[in-house]
Amino acid sequence: MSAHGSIPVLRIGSTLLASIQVELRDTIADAFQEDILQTIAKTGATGLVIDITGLEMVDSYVARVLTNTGRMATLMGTHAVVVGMQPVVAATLVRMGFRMEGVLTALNVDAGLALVSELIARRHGAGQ
Amino acid sequence: MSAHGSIPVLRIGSTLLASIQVELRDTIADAFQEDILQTIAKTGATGLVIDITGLEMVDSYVARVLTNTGRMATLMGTHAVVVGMQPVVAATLVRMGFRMEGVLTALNVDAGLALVSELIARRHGAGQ
Amino acid sequence: MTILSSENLILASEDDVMLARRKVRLLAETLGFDPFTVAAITTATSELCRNVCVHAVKGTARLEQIGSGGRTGIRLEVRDEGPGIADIDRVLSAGQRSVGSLGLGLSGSRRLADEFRIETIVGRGTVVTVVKWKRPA
Amino acid sequence: MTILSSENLILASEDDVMLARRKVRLLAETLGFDPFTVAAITTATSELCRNVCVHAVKGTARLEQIGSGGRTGIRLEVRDEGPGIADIDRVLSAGQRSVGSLGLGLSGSRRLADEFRIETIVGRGTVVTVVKWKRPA
Ligand SMILES: Nc1ncnc2c1ncn2[C@@H]1O[C@H](COP(=O)(O)OP(=O)(O)O)[C@@H](O)[C@H]1O
Ligand SMILES: Nc1ncnc2c1ncn2[C@@H]1O[C@H](COP(=O)(O)OP(=O)(O)O)[C@@H](O)[C@H]1O
Repeated sequence: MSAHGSIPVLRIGSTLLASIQVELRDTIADAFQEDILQTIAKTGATGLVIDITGLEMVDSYVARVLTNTGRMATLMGTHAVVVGMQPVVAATLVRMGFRMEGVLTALNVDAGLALVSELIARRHGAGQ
Repeated sequence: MSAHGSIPVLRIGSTLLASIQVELRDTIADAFQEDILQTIAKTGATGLVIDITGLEMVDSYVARVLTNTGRMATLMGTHAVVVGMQPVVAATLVRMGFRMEGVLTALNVDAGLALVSELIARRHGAGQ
Repeated sequence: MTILSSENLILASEDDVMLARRKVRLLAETLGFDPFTVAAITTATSELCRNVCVHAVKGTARLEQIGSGGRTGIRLEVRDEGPGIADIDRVLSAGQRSVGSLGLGLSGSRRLADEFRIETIVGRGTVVTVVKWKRPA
Repeated sequence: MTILSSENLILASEDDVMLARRKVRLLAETLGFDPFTVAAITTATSELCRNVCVHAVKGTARLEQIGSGGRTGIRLEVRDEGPGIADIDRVLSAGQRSVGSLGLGLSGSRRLADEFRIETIVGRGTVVTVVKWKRPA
């Protein structure tokens, strides 16, 4: 499955995994955001993991798109996690004054998928 | 393991413990921040405890570096806690108008390590 | 201060912005900047060049390698003849008070740069200059 | 007010800033200041001396032990011939409203000191004086 030509989106159980592997230009970032929301609605995905391991630079525009995508997914009822932020990206965003509020983060795809399934399970009262 | 020559960094399970024991000069504070982030990425550490028990003075520059390090680690997906702030340091920073927002605190290393494992466990649903 | 190399860039499209930040990254890496400093100057470049395309439609950038007292640096001057910025003080103080505020492009670039200068005249245009020095090893 | 001792310090590097705050701490401890007051004057010293190195490249400090009406105090005057501060009112009001604001050096030093004075002329330089009195036992 692919939400947007250049950003592969996999479905793993009821979770979508979007891997951003190339530098995002603004228009593609916007298209990605909208496509992902549509895919969530279409597939009924209860989890969304956005992997940005491949990004060596995230400026305030892309950071805002990512954060907002997470918030939008949350509004729709999907658990969203941004994973794999590089040290230089985290340092640059914080130094700029950016706060990625309202979105969960995890170290890598595995940790992100685990977090999402845990959140889904907890919601559905699994294990109780 | 050592993130920076003068600041020992231990690994305890999946948590990094950085003990700042000498007065930090600005350039060392910056290097410490970047080294810690790289160490998190390299080791996949899910927790970070920064121990400042040894600091008798923390000015706004160092306070900002510490707070930002915690925020950066959080963006990367790691739980960060600053521990051991001396009474005189806490009093001085608050009197200056400083707010250490976005970072958790604990009384000492033990409490900090416990808090981090609790946060990690809660995330992964341990104990259910 | 000596200018060791200089290159002029056109800024009129998203592609130009992408090219500008790639050129800046390449120069910084070639000069041996550490990864955090590379990210800082590349990100500031992205912010400033995007602003030109978004707010002034088009403009130019001059990318220079500079030297001063044994230090090596990169200077980027981004220039447009767009609408200018009326409330520059407010724009530059963004992210100081507010949590999760919008518009961190200019204020964030200032925080990322070692030196930052902005000249803007409403109705005439804007020139922003940032300098980033290579850190001593 | 009597000046009981006086020492001049050069401020041109990080090492000078470290030395200045060590000297202030030592003087405050020697005079029997309580730990909270020691931390206050040491921290203000750090802020003001760093500002000189960062914003004015270099300057000087005078560290004095002073007495007045039976009280003992420390006075630190930090002086530079740097660019001065244009928007001093805004700088001094930092951290009043703001959450997590940047730039608490000057406003914070004012809050930590018992007496605070700043003279600054754009293009000429800045002189900041802080006084901290020993608390009665
Ligand atoms: N080159 C420019 N020409 C005209 N206006 C600009 C320019 N750059 C920035 N601005 C104005 O300053 C504001 C803040 O810019 P910035 O800090 O980059 O944040 P953002 O662009 O995300 O709003 C913009 O909304 C715009 O009004
Ligand atoms: N000695 C000085 N000379 C020139 N400018 C200064 C000096 N001290 C402070 N400033 C200016 O005042 C601003 C606020 O200073 P300060 O409150 O110490 O916070 P910070 O240095 O963290 O920004 C600085 O950013 C700088 O522009």
